[in-house]
Amino acid sequence: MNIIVEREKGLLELERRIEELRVVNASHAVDMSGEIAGLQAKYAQIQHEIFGSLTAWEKVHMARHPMRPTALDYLSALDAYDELHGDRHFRDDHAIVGGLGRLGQRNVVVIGQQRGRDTKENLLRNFGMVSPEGYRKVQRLAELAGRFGLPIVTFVDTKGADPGIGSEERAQSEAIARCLVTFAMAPVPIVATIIGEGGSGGALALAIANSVVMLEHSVYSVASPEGAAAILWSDAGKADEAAEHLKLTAADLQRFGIVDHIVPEPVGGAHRDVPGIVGRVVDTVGAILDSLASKSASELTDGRYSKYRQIGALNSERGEATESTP
Amino acid sequence: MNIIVEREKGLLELERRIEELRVVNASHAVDMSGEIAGLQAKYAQIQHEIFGSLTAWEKVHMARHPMRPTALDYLSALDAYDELHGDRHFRDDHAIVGGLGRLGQRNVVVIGQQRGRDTKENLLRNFGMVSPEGYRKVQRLAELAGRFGLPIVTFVDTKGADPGIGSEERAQSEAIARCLVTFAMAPVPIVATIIGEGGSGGALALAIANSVVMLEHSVYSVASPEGAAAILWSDAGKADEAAEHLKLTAADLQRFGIVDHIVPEPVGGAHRDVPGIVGRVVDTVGAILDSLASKSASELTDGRYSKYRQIGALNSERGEATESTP
Amino acid sequence: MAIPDWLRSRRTERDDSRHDAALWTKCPSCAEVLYRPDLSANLFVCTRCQHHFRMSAFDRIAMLIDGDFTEIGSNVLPSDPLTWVDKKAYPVKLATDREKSGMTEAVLCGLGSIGGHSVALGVMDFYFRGGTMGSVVGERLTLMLEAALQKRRPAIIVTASGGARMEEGMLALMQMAKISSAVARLSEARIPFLTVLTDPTTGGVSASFAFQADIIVAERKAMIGFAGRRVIEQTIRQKLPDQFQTAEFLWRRGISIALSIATNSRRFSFACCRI
Amino acid sequence: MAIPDWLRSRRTERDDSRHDAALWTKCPSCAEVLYRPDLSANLFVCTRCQHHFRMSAFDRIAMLIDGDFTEIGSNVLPSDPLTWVDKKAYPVKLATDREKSGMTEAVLCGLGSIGGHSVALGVMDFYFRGGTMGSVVGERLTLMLEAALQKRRPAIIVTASGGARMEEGMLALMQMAKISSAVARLSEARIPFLTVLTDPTTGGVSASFAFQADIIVAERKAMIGFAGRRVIEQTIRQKLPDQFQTAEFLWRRGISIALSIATNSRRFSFACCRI
Ligand SMILES: [Zn+2]
Ligand SMILES: [Zn+2]
Repeated sequence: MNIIVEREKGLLELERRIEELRVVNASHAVDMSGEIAGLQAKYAQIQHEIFGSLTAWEKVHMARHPMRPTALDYLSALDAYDELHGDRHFRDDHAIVGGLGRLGQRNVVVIGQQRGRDTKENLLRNFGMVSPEGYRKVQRLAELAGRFGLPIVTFVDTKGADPGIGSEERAQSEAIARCLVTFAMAPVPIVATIIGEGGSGGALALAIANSVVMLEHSVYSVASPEGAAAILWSDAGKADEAAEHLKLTAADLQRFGIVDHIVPEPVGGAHRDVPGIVGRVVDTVGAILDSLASKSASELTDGRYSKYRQIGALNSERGEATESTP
Repeated sequence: MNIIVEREKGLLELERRIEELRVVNASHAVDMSGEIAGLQAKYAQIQHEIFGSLTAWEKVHMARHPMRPTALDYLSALDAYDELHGDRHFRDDHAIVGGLGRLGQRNVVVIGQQRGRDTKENLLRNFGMVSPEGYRKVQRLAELAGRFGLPIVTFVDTKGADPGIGSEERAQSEAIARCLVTFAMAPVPIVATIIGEGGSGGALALAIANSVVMLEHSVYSVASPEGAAAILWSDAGKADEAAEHLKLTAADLQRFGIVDHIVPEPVGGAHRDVPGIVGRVVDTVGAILDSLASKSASELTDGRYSKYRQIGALNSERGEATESTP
Repeated sequence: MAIPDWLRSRRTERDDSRHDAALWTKCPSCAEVLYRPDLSANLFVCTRCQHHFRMSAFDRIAMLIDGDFTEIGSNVLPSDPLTWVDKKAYPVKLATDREKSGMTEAVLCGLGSIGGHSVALGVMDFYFRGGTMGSVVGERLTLMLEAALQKRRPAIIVTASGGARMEEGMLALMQMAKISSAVARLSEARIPFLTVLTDPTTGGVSASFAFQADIIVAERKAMIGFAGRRVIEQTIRQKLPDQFQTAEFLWRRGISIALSIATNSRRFSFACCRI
Repeated sequence: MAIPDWLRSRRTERDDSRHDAALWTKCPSCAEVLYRPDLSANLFVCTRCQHHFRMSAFDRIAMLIDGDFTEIGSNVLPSDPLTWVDKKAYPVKLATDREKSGMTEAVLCGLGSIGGHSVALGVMDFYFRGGTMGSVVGERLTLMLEAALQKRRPAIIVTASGGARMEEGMLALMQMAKISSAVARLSEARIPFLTVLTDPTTGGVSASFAFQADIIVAERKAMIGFAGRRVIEQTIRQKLPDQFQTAEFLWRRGISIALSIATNSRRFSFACCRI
């Protein structure tokens, strides 16, 4: 059960009432504009109350919202998007979508994690959990980008890498590990955007980037709050508490130097204005690519190296704390 | 039924008789040396009659002889051979063996196709027919060699690539195709030796080399004689005729510029003196590596390019035949 | 030469009357009877079931290239290095197929442009010796790839082949090595390489340049694989499913992309030119 | 510092009396009761079933390094960036494990030689926070890899880890990125990198540097995998076979090499130094 969806139910009732009044207002020549304005004000107030400031746990649910824009919403906003399929070895993993596209005036390679938007698509996409062949498709596309000097643009949205028997058999660890090296080495600009849930190593496999963008209510975490709560308190019910502990919000991660740009969402979340948020993300990524365009291959790889080289919290022998923020 | 094995049965009887006489001679103090010498002369004569000059079809059987030295006989003759396993993605294909070894004073990467030497090993090795994961192991080892500047030494011995359902499903074509490009690009010396049967693309995948060595009675063919006969005359029984047509012997292939060195075999075939033939092959490969040692990476790739660039038989418009021999 | 002129210059070698004798043809996939001019207008795709008909190299080049076309290697012709005779002598078979297809060999190569992008193009033709690869196919494709490298243009090969040509023995097999070496140079020079796999693409062509491209496009329902269907069935002693080794089968296995040449291969050619 | 001196200098931090309290120990694999000094003399391999016991980083370094050992990053110590508290506060857990294992963090790095070959070495220790990777593990291993790059020496990492350390949140996850970036530089500089995977190697360590090496060696019967056994069992709702995620399982799947560290990891270290 998604707590954001639950809360929206109350608002939906209000929305319907406003819409009804609108219809009455238009057809019956009775002036209901006062009532409508009143309800709209109330609506905005409630919306602000329940969505104005979200806890970490609420953001987890926002990130998992079934209507939240998915990777394909962003990919299909690009010009001339041509999908490329498969790892050429074993299977086409539909949890990964990607190919060639044009972002602004620039040809790019785009790669996204695609979760399902309904039950049928959930099965096709394995709920956005990527299998080894999916990560190998990512490597193939990233290498294609590197060979032809095309920037890599990724969209991260996964609970985590697929934990099935087949994935272990086909070396999930190796598949993710190679992605990390491939992204570290790629002689082209990389911009990663956390558009929904960024789940652990399975998300990081697409997110070693020159610039990491994060939607305001997306989350990015070392472990799922449920998993963390089960391990720490042997009680998955304490997931809300774990979510606070894990520091998984965009603001937290910007403080740690992990996230570089935060894209604000409309009150109520990204799904309240899909074209708006998609446009804003695409524009942000485009502007970042502009700023990286003049850099040489070694400046780009060095840039990524120093970004990640600095992340961490250390104490020296003498007890001085070394802050991780850049 | 191997026609060479059949013919050896007569000789085996003679061998046993000579051995018996030797024992009698030694233990009974009866001088049988005259009889022994006579039998030995007769043995040599028969051996020369039936093995002195082999037809193409006889060579096919010699190449498939169950006692013929296999890749592991050559690999284990190297110093400090350490086997490396697997493609890291799917499976360890035991039809491919390979790893790090020392040949003379030189560290090399060795790769061989290993057929079975008995029924049990035939199953383990899939009769030397390589699956996609085997060819991907080859690529991995060749890339390792390229990265660390180690020469690549291969031993070719296969009826052909595995033709099973699973191999098609896991893209046998792609696996072989990538091997060809990997070998063409490798910035290190490559020496390939055809030690038994060189069957079509499945063999070529290990044999784009600066120098191709071939044992005197090995064969290397675009198709198996049985397969060719079935296609051409709809009669697999005409395999002997097809073998002649296909020009698959070492001498033929040297004439075409495909094979660079022929290692002579003892009368009766390589299996009559395994340590001798292994030593001779290893020495030959070592000498070739010596001759390539001073070449730069681009000289080596250019050398392979011109070797294969020249192979082919063409007519120009004006009817002039262009010979393929270099 | 402009495409219509080039086709006309070639037409002398083609017996068009025989080609166009049958105005009606049956779709091998859905059995619909199709009017040939309609089929041609629909870019050789069945109007009912989207079956992609085999196309001659001439038709395909006319369909893909939108400006001039300069042939490469047209003077490179086959010889008979093994003095091969089976049911017929090899030179006799070559002469028959030359007559039948209007092709001098199983591939046609050249320089031209697709949607305004300059490309180097090679198109195989199944009607000449089943599109098999001998010395001439190897030489012409290598010349084409070398021209792509020298002029730094994307290279495109449309495949249709039963594999290596047995009548040229190991010289045929070595063409895999020759073309692969040229592909390797193209790749090192970071020049895009696209293949379009059409029905059928098997054996030594499948196991070399067909699967070495940066982008691989496959025609719908095309038979694509390494080993022949009969070889596999003999090995496993059972019948294979119908879908086995089709483009769609490959697509699911993550090997390539199954698309209609009529609509998407042009688009992918553009994509290839963009990278 | 020579290995015996280095161990002695470290011994002050280790409570040997507690460690050696039990002179007898039971093999977890075959239940044989083993005399500890014998076990140690046999390089921590069960004399009966070849089970490889978990080893402290100290014991393993003493076993592998044959000359001097110069520690790297010993002054890099953990902090508490998330002010983490679950059942206990994070700093309390760190203090307990420091006491228990004699380690200041879950990895020990340094320069030394193996069979006369100079190497850079990192050894993880399961007895400190289950070998989990936080900022210090990331920093020390990165410093070690950077030293390998600078001195052009082969790098070797012996892994033993439950994955990323939850108490450091995303800072722990980012160590995967940091170390992978250092591995990438090593690879571009063509310096050999070897990993020895010991029991257990899972999660974020498995999915990063463990599987990025040029040569990967795995100890017999070691548990190696990405997802935890329980997670998979919950997902598929059935029990997994015993062999699942063992080194032998990986070996069959072509992922790595299953070998006895006692005999062959030294040999592979030489092999690695040769390339
Ligand atoms: Zn039809
Ligand atoms: Zn035991």
